[in-house]
Amino acid sequence: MSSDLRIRLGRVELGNPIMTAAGCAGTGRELARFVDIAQMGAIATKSVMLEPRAGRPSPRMAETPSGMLSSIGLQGPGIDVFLERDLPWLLSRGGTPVVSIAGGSAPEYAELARRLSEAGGVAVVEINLSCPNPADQGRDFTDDPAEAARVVHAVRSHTHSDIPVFAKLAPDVADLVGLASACVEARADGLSMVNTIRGMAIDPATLRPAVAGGLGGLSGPAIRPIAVNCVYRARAALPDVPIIGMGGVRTGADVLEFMAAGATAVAVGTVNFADPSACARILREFEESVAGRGVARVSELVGAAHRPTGASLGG
Amino acid sequence: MSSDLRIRLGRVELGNPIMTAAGCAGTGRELARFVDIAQMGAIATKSVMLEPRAGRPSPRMAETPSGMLSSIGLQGPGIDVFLERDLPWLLSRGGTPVVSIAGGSAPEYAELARRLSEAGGVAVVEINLSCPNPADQGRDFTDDPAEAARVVHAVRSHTHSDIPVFAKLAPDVADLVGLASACVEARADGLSMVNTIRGMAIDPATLRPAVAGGLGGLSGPAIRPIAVNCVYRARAALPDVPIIGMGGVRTGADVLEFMAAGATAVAVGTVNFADPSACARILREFEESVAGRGVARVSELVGAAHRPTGASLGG
Amino acid sequence: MSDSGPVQMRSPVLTVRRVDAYHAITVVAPNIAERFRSGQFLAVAVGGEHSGMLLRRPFAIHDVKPDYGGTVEFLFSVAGAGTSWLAERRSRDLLDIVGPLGRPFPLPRDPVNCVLVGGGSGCAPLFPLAQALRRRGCRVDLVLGAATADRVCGSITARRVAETATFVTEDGSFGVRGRVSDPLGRVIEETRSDVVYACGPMPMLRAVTAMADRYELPTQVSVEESMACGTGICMSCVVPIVGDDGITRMARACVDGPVFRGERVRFDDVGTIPFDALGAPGWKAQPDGRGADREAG
Amino acid sequence: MSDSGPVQMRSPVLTVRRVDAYHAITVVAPNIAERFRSGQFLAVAVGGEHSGMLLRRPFAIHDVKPDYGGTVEFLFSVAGAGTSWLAERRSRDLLDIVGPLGRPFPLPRDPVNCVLVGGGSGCAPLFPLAQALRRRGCRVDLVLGAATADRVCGSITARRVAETATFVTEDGSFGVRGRVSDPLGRVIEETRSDVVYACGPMPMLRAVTAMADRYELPTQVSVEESMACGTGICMSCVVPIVGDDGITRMARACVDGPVFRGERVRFDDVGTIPFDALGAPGWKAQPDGRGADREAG
Ligand SMILES: Cc1cc2nc3c(=O)[nH]c(=O)nc-3n(C[C@H](O)[C@H](O)[C@H](O)COP(=O)(O)OP(=O)(O)OC[C@H]3O[C@@H](n4cnc5c(N)ncnc54)[C@H](O)[C@@H]3O)c2cc1C
Ligand SMILES: Cc1cc2nc3c(=O)[nH]c(=O)nc-3n(C[C@H](O)[C@H](O)[C@H](O)COP(=O)(O)OP(=O)(O)OC[C@H]3O[C@@H](n4cnc5c(N)ncnc54)[C@H](O)[C@@H]3O)c2cc1C
Ligand SMILES: Cc1cc2nc3c(=O)[nH]c(=O)nc-3n(C[C@H](O)[C@H](O)[C@H](O)COP(=O)(O)O)c2cc1C
Ligand SMILES: Cc1cc2nc3c(=O)[nH]c(=O)nc-3n(C[C@H](O)[C@H](O)[C@H](O)COP(=O)(O)O)c2cc1C
Ligand code: FES
Ligand code: FES
Repeated sequence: MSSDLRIRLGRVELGNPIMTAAGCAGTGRELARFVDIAQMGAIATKSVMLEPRAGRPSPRMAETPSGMLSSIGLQGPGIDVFLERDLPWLLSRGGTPVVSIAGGSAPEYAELARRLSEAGGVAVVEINLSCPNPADQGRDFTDDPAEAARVVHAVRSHTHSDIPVFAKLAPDVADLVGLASACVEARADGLSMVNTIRGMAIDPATLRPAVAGGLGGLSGPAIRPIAVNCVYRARAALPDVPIIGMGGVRTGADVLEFMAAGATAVAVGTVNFADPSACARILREFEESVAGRGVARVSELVGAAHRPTGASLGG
Repeated sequence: MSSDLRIRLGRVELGNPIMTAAGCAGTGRELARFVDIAQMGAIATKSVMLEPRAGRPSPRMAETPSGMLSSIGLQGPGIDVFLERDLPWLLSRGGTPVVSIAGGSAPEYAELARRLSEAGGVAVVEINLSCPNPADQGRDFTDDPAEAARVVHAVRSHTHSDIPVFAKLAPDVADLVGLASACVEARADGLSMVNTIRGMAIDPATLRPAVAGGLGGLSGPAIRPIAVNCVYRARAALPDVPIIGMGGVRTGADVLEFMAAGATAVAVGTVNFADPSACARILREFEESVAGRGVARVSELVGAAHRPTGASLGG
Repeated sequence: MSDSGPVQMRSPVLTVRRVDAYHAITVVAPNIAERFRSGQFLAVAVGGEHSGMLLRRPFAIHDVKPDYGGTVEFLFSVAGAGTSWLAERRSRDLLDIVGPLGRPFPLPRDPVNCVLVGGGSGCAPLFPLAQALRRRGCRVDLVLGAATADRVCGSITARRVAETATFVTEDGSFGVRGRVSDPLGRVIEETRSDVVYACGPMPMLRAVTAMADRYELPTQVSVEESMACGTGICMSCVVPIVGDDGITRMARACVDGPVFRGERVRFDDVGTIPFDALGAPGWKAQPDGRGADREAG
Repeated sequence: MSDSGPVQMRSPVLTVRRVDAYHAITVVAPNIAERFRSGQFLAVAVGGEHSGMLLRRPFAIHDVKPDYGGTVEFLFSVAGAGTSWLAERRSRDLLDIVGPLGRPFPLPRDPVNCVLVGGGSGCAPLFPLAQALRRRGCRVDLVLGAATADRVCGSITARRVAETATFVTEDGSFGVRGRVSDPLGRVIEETRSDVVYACGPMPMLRAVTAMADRYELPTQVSVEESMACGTGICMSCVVPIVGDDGITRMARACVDGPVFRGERVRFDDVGTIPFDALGAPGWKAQPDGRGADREAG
């Protein structure tokens, strides 16, 4: 029996729950050489900013056990080029774009949201809140729930009501559930979690930080247990809010893990670097495993780990 | 040229910086079948409590990419048995005991410290603050710097002044540097970091949490970049406070990494499970690499990554 | 460091064979072979030096031979990533192994009649046990079971090392249909058994212990708990065991076991902390000193 | 999915050879062989399926042959855990490889005189380039260098594919003592070179570019930046490159390179974000549209 793979993120339906994570699929073009973009539930873009941005000095990455540290600094061409070149390309290939936005103030985020709304074709706007807030001594927006809520509110107000707005959270914050609740109160339609975790590696030869910026963001399978726990806690606190889960997804089984914890959709990030056809493989593995279990609708899997033991699932 | 491996943790000198992490070396006896206990800088004990304790239901562990989740629940025989059986054994074998203590209130911790002080032979008392505080709705002591400080203060007041008291911190707290500072203000002689990070794994077959308690503590090489970053931040904020660094140490190079970040001693935890002779191997690798670099005193390495680039080290 | 304790070594693989649903790997490991007593196990590192699989996999030692100074064999079925990596090893590869680990099967002083009951891969440690018992003049009878015929292991050797061998499969594809505990009563009666040894999944061990209990026979069971270290330092592998003093302790399957006396295992409470276990929540030390710690077993 | 783009495949290892300080692995990979143009590279997964080493290792393609439908060879020295794992591969093992990746060396339309300069393992991609140039009727001269004699690669083949080959070692153990840029001027003069190709560490590329510049020769350099993906999706491998419009952009070594025109690489600013780079901190869009994004290269 084949399963109904469709899931809903607020008002939007995706053909299946498996998508790419922001910043881990290039413009879509590069990945399209290995994966059929149209086949994926969605493609999240690199976070788009108002202006072009050169990002951080190199070395920008270091490998760590089952993970990597990165410090890219949101390099990108800016919203003009995105709307002119990248978004139309994605749409022409049948991709479902989840557009991630990044800014330095609520009005910047709002302006990005407005322009994306006008452009048409955007399925979901995802707010990357792990950006330094110049008005808050450069701390990330996620470091202050009130600041995060301000951004979410501004974006929601400037985004067409048909487009769900997801707030993307980092796991290493003072109070994850408090932050998530603040975003939902500010009318986020859903949560994306998790962004990378602050980490550092030191080159044992030079005894200097391995990534130029010193600090990097840890991602990959190493962080999966932390990410799953974050999704689980957010789901427990906010059971009606859809979650895009991510952090170290490598296999179809990992997708099940995130869905059971409470994610409605699941994004593949770092593993795309290791295995450029990972998304297609993971989708195949996921389909086979849900079909094998006799799950009629994969949406039934969402939050399964929260149900009392014995609550049966599928055939 | 061979290097001077000795380091100081407050008033106590260790023969070398490499030790075991609490709860990852049994009573010492089990590990002694693979490693010469006397050769190690120190042996940290499983956290000792006042009473015997059965710990948590099983399954208590799950493997994760380059790491593991565990939920042991501080199973142990209690302080009486520890003083009668385990401490004398460690001392008889020439071990340098770092005794970890755990309790449910400041007076409990203080009582443990007092009894350890009286027993004699204890090199360092390490306060495991990742314990539920019944007076704070079961949140860990690390979740409230004031509560943590109360425990540290009580322990310091009941410990012989020759024995340094180290406060052990978890990385996933609201404000790590604030917590560390609170402990130091409460007269902790040093900091141990990090304890495990909260995480979760879900069995893709049953869709239930893989560890009986649901939540587990993530440890092993997967968390090393997070741990190194914590040590780095604490060192930057409190440059004069000695730190015992840990989290995923697997090789001699990892020891260098922690020392460069700011650790004076470095503990090996989970990797002892994977490789029972790891401590001896790591010590050997570390010795070879510092000798190869021509480092005269390994204590010079502490905090190297904080110094301006070009500040030379060793020959 | 102790001479009789376990050792860690990088052992060359001698042979890798398929035996029905199982793979058998023989490694050259003289130090382990010479220390081995039946019921002990190996902890094998999987995935190579920079593996993301951090933990060792425990396997019962199935055979020990004097060749090449001493070889050790273990049998396994592919269960997940670690065992599938192992199944791909070839001769001359090196395996990082630790062993022999755990408390062995205690052997009777006198030449008594022994029934050995195994389920699935749990049959593996029974063969060296059978040989050790025979060397002591014991009569050995085997009851070996599994879900399907290809999972019954050692069926050929069985007839060689034992007086009788009874095979049981859940689907009836080989021998008796059912579970190993079903024919056990008959075997005990027919062979006038004095003691029962068993290895396999927990529910099987419980059923075997219950059956032996009916005949008032002692059992020695080897339990399978998930293990992070196998050497006794992590406390992840605990089972509730009643001590000589009547007190239940959470004992480590890897060093206090894997072999326990069946009647001492609180099978119904496996996976829990029994309320009356030493140090259970709410537990209080007794004024008469009951509850003072002692090794369980 | 595009026919000329890179492919991912599990390729059987045909041979593993030692060549001085290098290891050479040949894999059967028809789809990669048929797409290959010189200067392109492979990204090889290391450590096996459950490896803790997540990222692929990039290696220049050193040789392509028609055997078995198409084979591809790469040369490497052991630098760390990934390459030491690779060095232990044996024939018939499978390697998960992606390729061919990156922008190849552009070939001149006319039969001109080319000097190819390589440092260390950077010599590897110059051999297929030499052959491609010769097929176009170009004259090829080689300048190959390394720290020590055993690190100069392909010294035997060199004399076969090139008119002349000059060897340079830092310790003087083979050929000229010094750096490859030292004899370069002389070679350029003697061979009346029209163009310089170079591959090796960044400081070498800078010195070679500077020397070629003195003779007003164009250079094509292949840079080595650490790469997380090799496919253009992660932005970890950037170098500051001046575009046709005079604007500096942080270009990806893996897809916009690894081959760039030498005079376009801001060698002095590698490892930084030049203040005038597109989107650098403080950078502002120009009203005349300068700075609108275009692929750098
Ligand atoms: C004392 C002892 C002796 C054993 N002897 C044998 C034997 O002789 N032959 C045999 O085929 N199997 C035996 N097992 C079970 C064997 O250890 C597991 O099948 C194996 O660990 C599975 O590893 P994996 O990576 O393939 O599976 P995965 O499921 O991917 O393993 C994930 C984790 O779970 C643990 N795990 C999974 N299944 C088991 C299990 N059944 N028991 C304990 N831990 C498990 C693994 O060790 C690992 O840490 C024994 C187990 C124990 C405790
Ligand atoms: C386009 C390109 C082509 C290359 N071609 C060759 C070749 O033909 N022969 C050869 O011997 N080497 C080549 N290298 C360098 C080679 O990729 C590294 O030696 C190799 O990645 C080291 O891996 P490791 O695991 O052994 O070392 P580690 O130091 O343990 O690797 C850790 C991480 O750093 C990266 N890294 C380490 N050294 C380098 C380096 N020099 N360049 C880029 N990344 C590095 C690794 O890829 C890995 O992600 C090339 C590099 C690039 C970018
Ligand atoms: C190189 C890199 C670039 C990233 N860029 C972005 C980004 O632009 N916006 C964003 O919201 N998250 C970004 N992320 C975070 C990922 O989308 C994802 O949340 C995180 O990496 C965890 O998932 P993973 O472990 O599967 O990679 C980036 C991650 C990496 C590794
Ligand atoms: C099974 C297990 C038991 C532990 N027990 C204790 C303990 O009793 N007291 C304590 O302070 N830390 C305990 N820890 C935490 C370790 O001491 C260490 O801080 C942590 O695991 C990180 O280091 P690692 O990655 O090297 O294991 C335990 C960790 C593990 C995995
Ligand atoms: S497996 Fe670690 S104590 Fe038993
Ligand atoms: S290595 Fe990822 S973009 Fe170049």
